[in-house]
Amino acid sequence: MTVLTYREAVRNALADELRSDPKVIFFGEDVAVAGGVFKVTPGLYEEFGGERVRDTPISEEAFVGMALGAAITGLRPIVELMFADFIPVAMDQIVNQIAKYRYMSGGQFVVPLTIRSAQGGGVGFGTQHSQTAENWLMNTPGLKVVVPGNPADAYGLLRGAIRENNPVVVLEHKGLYNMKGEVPDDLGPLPLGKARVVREGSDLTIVATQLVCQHSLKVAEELAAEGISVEIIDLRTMVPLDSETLLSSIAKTGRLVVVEEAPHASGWGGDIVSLAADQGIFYLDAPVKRVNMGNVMFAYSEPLEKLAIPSPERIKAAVREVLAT
Amino acid sequence: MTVLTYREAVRNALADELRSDPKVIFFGEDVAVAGGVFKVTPGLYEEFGGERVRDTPISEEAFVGMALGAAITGLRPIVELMFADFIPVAMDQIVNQIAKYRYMSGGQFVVPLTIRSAQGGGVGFGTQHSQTAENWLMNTPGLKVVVPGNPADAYGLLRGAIRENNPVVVLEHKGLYNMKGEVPDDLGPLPLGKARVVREGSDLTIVATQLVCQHSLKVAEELAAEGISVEIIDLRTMVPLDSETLLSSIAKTGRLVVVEEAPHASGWGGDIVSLAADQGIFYLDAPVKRVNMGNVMFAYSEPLEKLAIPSPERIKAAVREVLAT
Amino acid sequence: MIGIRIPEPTVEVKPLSEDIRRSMLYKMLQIRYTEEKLQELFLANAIRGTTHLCNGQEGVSTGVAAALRKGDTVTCTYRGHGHALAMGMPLKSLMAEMMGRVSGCCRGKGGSMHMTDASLGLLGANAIVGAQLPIAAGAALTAQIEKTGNIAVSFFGDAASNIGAFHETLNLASVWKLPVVFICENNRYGEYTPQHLTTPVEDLSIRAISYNMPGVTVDGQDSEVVFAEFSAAAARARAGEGPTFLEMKTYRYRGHSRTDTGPYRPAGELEAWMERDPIKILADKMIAAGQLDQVELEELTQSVQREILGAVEWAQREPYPDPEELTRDIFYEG
Amino acid sequence: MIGIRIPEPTVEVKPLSEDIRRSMLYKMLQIRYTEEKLQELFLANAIRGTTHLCNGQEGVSTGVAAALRKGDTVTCTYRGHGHALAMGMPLKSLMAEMMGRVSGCCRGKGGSMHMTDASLGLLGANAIVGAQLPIAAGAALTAQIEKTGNIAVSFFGDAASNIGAFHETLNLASVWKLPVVFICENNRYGEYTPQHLTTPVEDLSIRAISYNMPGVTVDGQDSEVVFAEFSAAAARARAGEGPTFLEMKTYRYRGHSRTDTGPYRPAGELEAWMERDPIKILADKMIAAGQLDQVELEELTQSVQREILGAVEWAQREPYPDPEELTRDIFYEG
Ligand SMILES: Cc1ncc(C[n+]2csc(CCOP(=O)(O)OP(=O)(O)O)c2C)c(N)n1
Ligand SMILES: Cc1ncc(C[n+]2csc(CCOP(=O)(O)OP(=O)(O)O)c2C)c(N)n1
Ligand SMILES: [Mg+2]
Ligand SMILES: [Mg+2]
Repeated sequence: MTVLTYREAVRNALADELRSDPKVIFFGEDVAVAGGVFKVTPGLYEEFGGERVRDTPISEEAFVGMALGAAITGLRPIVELMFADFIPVAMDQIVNQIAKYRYMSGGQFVVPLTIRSAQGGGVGFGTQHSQTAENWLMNTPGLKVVVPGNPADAYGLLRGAIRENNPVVVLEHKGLYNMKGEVPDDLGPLPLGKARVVREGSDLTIVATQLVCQHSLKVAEELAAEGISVEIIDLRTMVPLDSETLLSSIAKTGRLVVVEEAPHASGWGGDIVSLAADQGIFYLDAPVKRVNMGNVMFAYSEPLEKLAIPSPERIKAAVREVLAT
Repeated sequence: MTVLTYREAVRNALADELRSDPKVIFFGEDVAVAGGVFKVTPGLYEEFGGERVRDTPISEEAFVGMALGAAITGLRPIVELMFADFIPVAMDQIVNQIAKYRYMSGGQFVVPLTIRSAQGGGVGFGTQHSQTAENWLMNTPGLKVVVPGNPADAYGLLRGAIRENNPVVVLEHKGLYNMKGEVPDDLGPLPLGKARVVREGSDLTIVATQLVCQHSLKVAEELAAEGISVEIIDLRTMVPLDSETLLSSIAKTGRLVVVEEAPHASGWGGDIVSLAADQGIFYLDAPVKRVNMGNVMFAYSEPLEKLAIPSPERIKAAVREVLAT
Repeated sequence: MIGIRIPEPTVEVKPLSEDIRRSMLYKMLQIRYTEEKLQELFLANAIRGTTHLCNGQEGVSTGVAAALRKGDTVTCTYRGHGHALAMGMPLKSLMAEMMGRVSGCCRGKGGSMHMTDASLGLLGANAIVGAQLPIAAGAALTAQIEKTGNIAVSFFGDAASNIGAFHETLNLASVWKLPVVFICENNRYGEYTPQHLTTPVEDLSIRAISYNMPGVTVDGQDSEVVFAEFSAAAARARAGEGPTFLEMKTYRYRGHSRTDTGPYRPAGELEAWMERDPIKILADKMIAAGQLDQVELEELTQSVQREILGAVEWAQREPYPDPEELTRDIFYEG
Repeated sequence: MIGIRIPEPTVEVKPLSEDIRRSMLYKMLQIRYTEEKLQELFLANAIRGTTHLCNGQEGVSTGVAAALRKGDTVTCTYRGHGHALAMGMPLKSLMAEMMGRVSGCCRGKGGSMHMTDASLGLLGANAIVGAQLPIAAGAALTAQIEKTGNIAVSFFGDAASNIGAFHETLNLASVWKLPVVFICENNRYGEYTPQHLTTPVEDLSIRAISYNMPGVTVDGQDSEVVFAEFSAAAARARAGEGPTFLEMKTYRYRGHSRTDTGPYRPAGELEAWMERDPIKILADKMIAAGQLDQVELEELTQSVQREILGAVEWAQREPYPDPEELTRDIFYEG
């Protein structure tokens, strides 16, 4: 067991996969010589050389598309899109090409490709450098989407993603890069598609990811002092979604709050609720609440940014409201 | 009252707005001299001239961004993205610029800009020319999103969109361009944000849009013969969403089926369900079903395309299932 | 009559062997009459959706394909039937795909705009303008890293040279010295709009300057010139000297897509280009060299037409994909 | 010592009037010391997020702004403090924005990367590389259609010339003959990566050829040269002759963003560029012309520094936005 930061965990996962398979290559803006703007990738260029670890021009559409071309001809590219806000810049390649390439060719290609990107708010980067990106991608069949919420997952799920023979987008939360956590020394690649009950409880289920999962844990601790028992599920992988873990928790608690660091409309919270309202409706004892960013985007100013992201206070209020009915 | 095709209705709306306000301009690929690939815009170039109605190069990122620049300096641009599948090509300008420009400047700009695009399947255009695009846009605060489902709405809502002092994306359904319908002669711009009960009923509510709203109407007719009374709501505007109309229908029927021509994950159907499961949970008498494209994308082959889009048969089956509990 | 400027070759154009010529002629005829048959089938509603024909442009795909080696890869556009046939896609595979049958090259899931055959190195025809360029560069990256000596080729249109992906890819390919050849088929129109209304330069090859890359404007109607210029570019790429941009001047005889009758063409333009028909140019050379006569050409044409008819009839009896195909291959399972 | 090549002017560079010189000098000092103060505040954690400073590049923004007319518009990048101050943004407005206060130019919602003031024609600093180019072209479209005689200007970096939006916008602006001037501030680096690793040409102005547009490489350190070259481009634009691409050779003294110490700089490079400091170049000319002496310069510097300190202290006491600001201006209501 070693304590690593989320940042170090990501780096180790990259290094371990580059080491274990010569077909793995890695490129992006300033990831090689400089070691990345978030200092996530230092040393990879030195260890694996400039053929496999490369700095690209600022040409997201081109280099993401190149990853596809490389993947279908036998390499296993990992590509970094520095901020998830730049996903829209390369969106055509991601949603029209990468996601569809296997299907529309009738299964001629295998697309073992990983896109890594840093998403999420809380660090004062303003409107165009703070968004989460999972919903755009989830609404695009053909992509797997991973959202690691702690160092062990950042390590294991990234390795699992790189091993996948399908396109995977791994959205790291930039507000968690400094988070510390235990990573088992023998941890290998983790399979995608498994949620985790990060806290057991019996009164109410919270479903969350990444930063707001941390906020939810804080809330659960506080409520425990009042004798309220909250179960928390960290989804970890958005696609495929682990419906089983979700439904069995809802069956147990009968109450559900979904917490998203994302706008409300066409957000994945709705899928969790519709899962409950379809297959779990008779378990439900109370209205289901979503706590999210509503119709609001990120602003630079600190108080506004704090208000935008579901805060422990807003989460707690929703929990109380659901428990009150 | 005149009977128009959806295609003619769109053209008339454009012509009427170009006529009524000299600040309105219109551009896109092959929309001017050639009158558009869907033959929606013939005659506009001839009537309004090459200064106001322009053919662009194939440069979606640039010309969509230009629409923003023109909008914030006093014009009211309408821009056509030929197929909604090309929205990803211009995605940065749409989600990072157009949607955010007013907010991140602290309200310095008004952005009276309309993007028109043809979405939806059923006509054999294959994987990259059939998708619906509303969910990507809905998850982006700062955009209004309109999905007209008949000629009168195609006319009135497009005029309403062009009059809006906010960015609006109007997603026309390409499978409906030949649809005929009555358009009142005195119909002017319609306000955005109002759903419409297109069929009254008491046993169950179907929420749908565009092509699958037509499919739902067919199902409702057939079920009426069996004495089942289905209410159908055409959302018409996805953002803002008309929660009131939805909730009062659910209150009445107690049963809900949501039909989307879109993938399931992070689809707006989840928002409809979560609205019901939050504010309407005690009205609900049965599980809520979503009928949508699941995790499937469009394929070229006709039988597969038909299977992908919620068919009358699938809609009917879901209705029966919900009524059975 | 409209005058057509014929670009001067920049390399020596040697007559190709009789074998290669005969094979190119055969491919060109196959492409020509396949396209004509498809137009007919479309107008008869025997095929749905849309299609983009390449008759008139056969010299480019055929000349390039003849110079490719096994292991080389190609990406192209929705106007891709010619590239597929030139690279050796069986007619039946193409026809079944056009009709959405499971025996099509993409199991009916691709259709007219996506003729793809990985086994031939044809990595995909793309319906998004410009999107195929980065994909080819990625294939070239694999060739570079794995030192296979293979090259990648990307075909695109004149109007595609205005989209961002074109610029980004040429720049990146140049700075990384990727073994890729960019081939612009300049048929003078993007859909219904002539080049000069969307593009302020006449010879697109000039754009190579921005990338410190060789750029050549080529007579795309003469398949032997195409072969020679492409071979030179391919040799540079294989030698590790990086990419080349070839602009092929050519012309499409049909409209942009199936319903377009081409009202935007200046009078006489089509006729002028038909004078420089790529099939005629090669056939004339072969006749002059005593390698072909009119009777043989006529026989070859008829045999190609019979073959096409046979493929159509076969394809029409092939089954559609099963319902299980709907969810198959969204992901690779395994 | 590393040698710096100084591009030759392509137009006559006349000494500007004493008034204009004095005003440019003042702006450059204001920019220089604002940036230094901001770096200090960042390191003291008095400001959050990130910032991109432009010290060293003052000659470009100042030279251009001095030649703009009322009604002209500008878009620029996250490295935009200089453009904002050069165009007349009050220091207080900038400082309050940096600190997320409601009295900032964007009510605290924009921050360092989005200094925007519509009333000055500053249509937005953008945090997405290249996204500001189309927006400027759109402002130019308004000017063209409304025949206002105004022009639009877009500033961007060397590395931004590799992104698709750059290519698309220059092409479209050229073919529509829009009144816009594209100004590339070539400071030799995109973040931590030197130009030659991402861009296969040295003088980016050569890229104008692809768009049949004049392209000029300019000494960006001499604000009078900047003024002259820009004025010629602006005149062309106002006369309806279309856009121009100006590449300004310049250098940033600080790292890419606040935590970057610039380990990638070759030894001596920074020092060589500091020899050609834009403030020094203008001040020397003024001293030589008897328009300034060292004492005056020192006084001016000190008064600018006092002004900056005053703005900082003021801004620190300003309120943050109210919670209602969270939902305000998502949409225009009315
Ligand atoms: C990104 C994108 N924009 C627009 C289109 C619609 N479209 C399809 S083909 C075409 C014209 C392309 O012209 P060109 O590149 O010259 O190729 P050609 O069709 O002449 O072979 C357009 C605009 C598209 N498919 N993709
Ligand atoms: C589309 C996009 N890709 C990447 C980035 C991250 N990024 C910010 S600045 C920058 C370097 C830009 O360099 P240059 O254009 O030379 O401008 P400079 O910063 O030197 O002024 C990069 C890569 C971004 N903001 N937007
Ligand atoms: Mg063309
Ligand atoms: Mg730079």
